[in-house]
Amino acid sequence: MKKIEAIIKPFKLEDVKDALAEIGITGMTVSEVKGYGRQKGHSELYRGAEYVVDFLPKVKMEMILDDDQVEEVVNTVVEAARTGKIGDGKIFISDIDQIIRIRTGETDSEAV
Amino acid sequence: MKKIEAIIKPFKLEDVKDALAEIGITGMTVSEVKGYGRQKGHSELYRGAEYVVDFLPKVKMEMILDDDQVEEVVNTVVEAARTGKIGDGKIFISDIDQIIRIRTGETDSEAV
Amino acid sequence: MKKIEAIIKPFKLEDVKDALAEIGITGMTVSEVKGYGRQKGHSELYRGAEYVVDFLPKVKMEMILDDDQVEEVVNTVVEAARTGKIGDGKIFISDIDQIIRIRTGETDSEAV
Amino acid sequence: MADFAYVIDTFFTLFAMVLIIFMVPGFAMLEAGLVRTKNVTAVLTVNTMIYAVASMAFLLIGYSWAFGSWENSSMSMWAAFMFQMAFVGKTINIMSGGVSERVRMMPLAVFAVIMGALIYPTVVNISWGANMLEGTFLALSMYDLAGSTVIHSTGGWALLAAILIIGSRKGRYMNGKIRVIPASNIPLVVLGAFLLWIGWFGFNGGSVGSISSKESADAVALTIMNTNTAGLAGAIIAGSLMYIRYKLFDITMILNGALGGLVAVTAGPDLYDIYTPILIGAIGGTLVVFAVPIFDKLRLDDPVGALSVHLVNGIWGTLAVGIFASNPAEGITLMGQLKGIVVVAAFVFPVSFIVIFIINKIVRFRAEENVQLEGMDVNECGVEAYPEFKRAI
Amino acid sequence: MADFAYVIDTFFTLFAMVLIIFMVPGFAMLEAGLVRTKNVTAVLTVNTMIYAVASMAFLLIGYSWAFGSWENSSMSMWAAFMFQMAFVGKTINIMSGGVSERVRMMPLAVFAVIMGALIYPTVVNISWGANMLEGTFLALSMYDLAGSTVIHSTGGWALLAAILIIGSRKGRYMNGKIRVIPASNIPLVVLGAFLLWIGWFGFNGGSVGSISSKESADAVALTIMNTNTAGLAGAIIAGSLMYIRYKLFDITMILNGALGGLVAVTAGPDLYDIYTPILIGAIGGTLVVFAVPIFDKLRLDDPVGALSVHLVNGIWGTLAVGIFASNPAEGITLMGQLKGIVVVAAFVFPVSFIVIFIINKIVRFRAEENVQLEGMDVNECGVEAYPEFKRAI
Amino acid sequence: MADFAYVIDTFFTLFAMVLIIFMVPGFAMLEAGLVRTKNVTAVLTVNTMIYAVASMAFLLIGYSWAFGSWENSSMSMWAAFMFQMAFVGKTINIMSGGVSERVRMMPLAVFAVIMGALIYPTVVNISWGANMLEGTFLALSMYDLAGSTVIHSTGGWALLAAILIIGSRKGRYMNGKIRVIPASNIPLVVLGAFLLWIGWFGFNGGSVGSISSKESADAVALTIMNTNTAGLAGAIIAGSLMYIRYKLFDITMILNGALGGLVAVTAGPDLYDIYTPILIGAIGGTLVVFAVPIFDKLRLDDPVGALSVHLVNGIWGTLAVGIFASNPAEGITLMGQLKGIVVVAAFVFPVSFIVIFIINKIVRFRAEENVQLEGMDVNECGVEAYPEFKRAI
Ligand SMILES: Nc1ncnc2c1ncn2[C@@H]1O[C@H](COP(=O)(O)OP(=O)(O)O)[C@@H](O)[C@H]1O
Ligand SMILES: Nc1ncnc2c1ncn2[C@@H]1O[C@H](COP(=O)(O)OP(=O)(O)O)[C@@H](O)[C@H]1O
Ligand SMILES: Nc1ncnc2c1ncn2[C@@H]1O[C@H](COP(=O)(O)OP(=O)(O)O)[C@@H](O)[C@H]1O
Repeated sequence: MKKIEAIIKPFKLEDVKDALAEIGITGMTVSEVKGYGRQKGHSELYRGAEYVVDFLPKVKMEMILDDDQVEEVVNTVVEAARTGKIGDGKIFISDIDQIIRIRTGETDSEAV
Repeated sequence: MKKIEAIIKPFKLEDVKDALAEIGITGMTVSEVKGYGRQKGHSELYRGAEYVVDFLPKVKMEMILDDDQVEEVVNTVVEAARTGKIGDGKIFISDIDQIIRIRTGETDSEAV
Repeated sequence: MKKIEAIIKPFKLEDVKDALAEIGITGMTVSEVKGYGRQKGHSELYRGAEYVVDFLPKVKMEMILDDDQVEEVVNTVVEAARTGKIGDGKIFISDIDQIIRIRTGETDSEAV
Repeated sequence: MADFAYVIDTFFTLFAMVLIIFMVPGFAMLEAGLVRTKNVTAVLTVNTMIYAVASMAFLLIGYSWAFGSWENSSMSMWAAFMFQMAFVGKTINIMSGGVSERVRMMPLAVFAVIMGALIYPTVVNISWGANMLEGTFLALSMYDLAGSTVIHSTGGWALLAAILIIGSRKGRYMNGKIRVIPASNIPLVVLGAFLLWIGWFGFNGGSVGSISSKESADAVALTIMNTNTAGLAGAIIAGSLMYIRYKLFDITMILNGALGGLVAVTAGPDLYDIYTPILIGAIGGTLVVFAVPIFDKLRLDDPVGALSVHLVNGIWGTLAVGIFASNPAEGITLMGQLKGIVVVAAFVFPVSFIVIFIINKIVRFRAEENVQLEGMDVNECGVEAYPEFKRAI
Repeated sequence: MADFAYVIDTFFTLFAMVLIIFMVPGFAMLEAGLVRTKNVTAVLTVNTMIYAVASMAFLLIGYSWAFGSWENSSMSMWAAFMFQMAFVGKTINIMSGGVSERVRMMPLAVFAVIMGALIYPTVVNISWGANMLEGTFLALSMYDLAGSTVIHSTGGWALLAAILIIGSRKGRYMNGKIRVIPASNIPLVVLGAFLLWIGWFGFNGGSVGSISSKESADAVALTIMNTNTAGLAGAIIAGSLMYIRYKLFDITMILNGALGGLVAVTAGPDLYDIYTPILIGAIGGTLVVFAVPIFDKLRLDDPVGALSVHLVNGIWGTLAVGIFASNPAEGITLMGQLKGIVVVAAFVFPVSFIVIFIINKIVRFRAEENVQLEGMDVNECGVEAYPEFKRAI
Repeated sequence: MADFAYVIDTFFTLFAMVLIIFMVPGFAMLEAGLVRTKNVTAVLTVNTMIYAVASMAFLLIGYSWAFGSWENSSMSMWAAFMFQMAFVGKTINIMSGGVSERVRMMPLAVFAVIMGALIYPTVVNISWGANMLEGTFLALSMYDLAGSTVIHSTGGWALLAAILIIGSRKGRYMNGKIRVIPASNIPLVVLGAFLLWIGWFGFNGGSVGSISSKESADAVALTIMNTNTAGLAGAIIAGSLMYIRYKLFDITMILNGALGGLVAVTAGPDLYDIYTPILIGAIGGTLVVFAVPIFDKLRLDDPVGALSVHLVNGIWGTLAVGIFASNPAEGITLMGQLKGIVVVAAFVFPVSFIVIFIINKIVRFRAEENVQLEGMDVNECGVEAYPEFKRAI
């Protein structure tokens, strides 16, 4: 099994979730993160002084999947999350040894 | 070494932490996440209109462990986190290459 | 490619980020977490009763890197994040199979 | 004893004015609580600038235009001015609240000046003031003690014009669906609503104009009591309707119901016995509960419910005087009330529309889509409302 | 000159009433700040509904029952009503605050009606009002200017009955341990406490009943000054005790100390010289500091400290009049004060207990455990207080 | 008719006092909104303790020292006291706000006692009070209706002394760079600023001292109107300057501009016609916009902008009386104003410096670096302001 981590722009979350739902992916865990990369933060003002906010809000989605779903999911995420502008984010894929569903104790593919 | 990621219901955190402490696990990192799965969100109201909140609050625990502790920990988490109702969460296990304790520079098992 | 996860003290984030920038690392994803370990929480007061806060605020940095950058990055983080006091945090290293940059579709080393 | 009346009425008017000024933070907190966190600073800044800009315009131009002269023999002229000045911002607040989360500040400030210097003073002129229509067939006989029409409908008509021109928030109506955008900070909403409620005591009580005789003291006290009662009734009915429908108590609707009741009683709180306001307020609250979804169906996107609270109930409240307190001997008739509503509408709506339309050609009111996405705060103010609080997804 | 007194006293009473109405957002903000974020909307909704429902019940039934008649020759009867109406919600607020985070809204609303229409008006009847006990051996001679007993103890006794029936919050007392549940929003707590403090000036000052003569003007001013002084002393002593014990300044306790001092002085602020309130307030603050943990040891779970602030100090304040301002010539004696405390307790506690018990059989007051876990907001209101703010673990 | 004046002036003074007390939550909310979340409880606790401690010190010692006697024939002596007491906390608030996020509470409380009992009362003594300088060459002829110098500059000089001794917040100035530390909660800032603004009506209006004649009623009304106008002008100019410079509306600066205008008009709002305050307030707002960065360049770290608002504009406002309302016949001259500014500065600054310096030797004012890092809340209060809200990085 694989873990897919996608760092995306926050306002794309709904779109990506809907696109994934259409290809049958309904399990995921999402968290709010701050990203630092090529996309530069905007500057803000405070009592007459300007300053730069360099960590930008991003959303991280984590999905555990069977190996054969990976390609489709990656393509779907890329398509739904892309705006073509800098800062669209990244997808990272790694291995997962084992999964357990807490409620039932089922493991691996059955637990996804 | 292994990394155990457990996605659980937020109000179970204290119980799980206490259960893990009893089997000698005292290092972990916890974060708040939103989960999307079979468990459906409730609907909320706003000025007379109903809408569904579909991301549910969950807690993610991450623990890095020696391989031989994995089974016991998994069992403990499953037991303490289970309510038997949908949405209890998942445990994911993966490999970790190396660990470093920042304070001392110790690595691997000594750093856990 | 490798994923480096570093759990550090929140107020060290700026220092670590600057130190990494100096060695040319400019991509990372950061999130707020709570840590539980040897460092003990402080006690707080509420209407005359004392209680212990045992999860401490930490920051988690995630960086995906080419294998040959790992050592330098780890050393840099350790140096910049160390205060020598308990609770300085940990670094975990694991494998990443694949990376995709959403904007361009580039993969792996090019996508970092 | 002339001095006694002069002193007391000056003091009382200052007291009432202070209560009304509490409505400035009142509106600000209400609206700041109702919008998303990314637009909170912008809404607060708009509220502050409106108070500053419209009051200044009223001082320099509007007041003389509305009342013909500053002279006043019954109380200090400065107190009389301050009382009237406290009203002017409200009209614009009603309008600005309803277009929040997408309106840009610069054109809004320009509109505030025109509203404070000309449009609102003209409405006051023909209803409470110098009355340039006197003797013409348009001359109003409407009874509107504290402005169900003069303030609330006026603000409401301007808002309607603004919404038609500015459009809805990005993402609000998509593919035929209405996306709900919840309030971000409920304690602020409640605080704001109660500051408004308290301000209303000054608004309506002070509009009696004097407290220095036994009769006027009674009129003031009755006015304040009836004002409060209508608010109570509006809250109770809105709460009950929500409970019947959803088995849930939606506080945002309860408070809108209360405010609807308060608007509805505002035209004649001194004319009713102490039970009529229960009915007037209850109808007011009910109207809000039904109007909010109707405006949404009409795709009139109003984040704070101002059309339902102020425009609908401004009309209802003015009619209510004709229904429950008609008194032809004193010139109060249902027809007279209706005429007042229509004349004010026929003046305010087109004029506001044209003014906003012209301003809009020069400086667009509506923020770009990506600006709306990122939030007005960062783009218009450069100040986030809660930079240290982690925003949920 | 009768007019002068009538006008001034009407105006003054309206002024005092407005200050008391600030206690509505005051209580709302205080309690919203003290509970967990998942219960904030519920607490705010309860506060709003109580104001609406209890005031309406008092208007329709309670006021006549308490005072026999609406007639009033010294000021506008509507002003007199509004002043008294402003009190009624307080009693229920005291009770609702203490059972928050687990109480359901529907049964609470029912209780609010009964409290506002019958229980509280009966207490007023026998103490400040028509006095149906007159001539019986129960007739009260208690001096209680602004309600240490009539308002605060009454609310406190009702709360005690409610806690006994409803029980503690889930997870509060487990395995013999007391789990601390900290306040979620300290600025709201501070804002609420100061709005209450300011409201107290109207509460106690207005209770003097008149300001229109030199003597009464002095009495009002002395009352307000002494009220404030007792609050200052309560805050200072509570802060000092916390510092001695923990080397930390616990603001929630400091504010509770201040409120305790304010409750304690309420029975006789017009009777003391300007130094006695320092002592009364300091004892009031001390009582709070010690009562809070004692109630916890008794497993009486009171998230806002209302028992300590209102019940304990309501009793202490009433006794204090007998101790520091006993004046048998005017009928003020320690025994008379004690009798007042006991009679009110003997009426309010059992009646509240029975009423709550019966309501509870029909609609349970206590929310299910899983509802408490998820929070009252989502389950009772359908509105989260801070949906965009990420909740910490 | 003596009674009439006595009654009305007592009532009016109590009314003004209540408005000023709204400045207690006003300052508290403003400062709580401006500091980082980790220091919010500490700031709120400081505000509360200052009100308690300084008021008590003023009651027990300061008032007699300032005015010589409690006697008062024109109104109730208790009302007169309460009005003056409402002022004393302000002076210390100005100072405590400017050293927040690093100041420890214990030494601050000690300073508050000395300020409330001695330093501020001495300033009052020589300006509004018993006047121990009478007959000496130092005797003041400064006109300062409501304290541009007596309150605001006094607080400002004490703050300057405090900043010099306590130093800047950790991390504020590093390697020659100025790190911006943004406000954490903008709605609280706005709420606080408007509570202050409203409080100002009582502050300045009440300082006229009487409302019981036609002339004094006019003076009060004009004072309140001019006060408000200067605030409006300060807000408008600050907003305009920010927009010109950054194309952004920085609400924190706009509000500071408004407060600057309010401070500036405070010395003589009863002396100006209704247009002059526009100029005075606009200059006041401009001064704030330029002073804030200058103090930063001087490494005087002032998280709330108190030096710019209160000290700079306290001076400007006092001079403005000499410039715009010079009236040698009545003893109002530019030189007299200047002398007042200098004498007060020459007394307050060194005395505050020495007192703070001595206290600092015994109990350090400045929190350790790691305490500042962790936040004052956890270390001084043991209470987090928002424990359930996740803090952003
Ligand atoms: N090497 C990396 N490791 C972890 N996260 C990264 C890395 N590089 C980028 N990111 C994340 O991806 C986000 C987008 O990257 P950025 O360089 O701004 O633009 P782009 O996605 O167009 O390459 C960043 O904000 C950060 O959260
Ligand atoms: N495939 C997945 N990848 C990542 N996280 C998942 C996945 N499936 C479920 N989760 C997480 O587990 C939580 C519980 O899953 P859910 O399907 O609701 O119930 P259950 O745990 O009973 O199977 C979800 O809210 C989500 O956070
Ligand atoms: N086994 C573990 N798995 C995951 N996270 C850990 C583990 N042990 C420690 N941590 C994280 O590292 C942080 C620091 O660890 P701690 O034991 O307090 O001190 P030190 O870093 O000095 O060893 C903890 O707060 C926690 O977030």
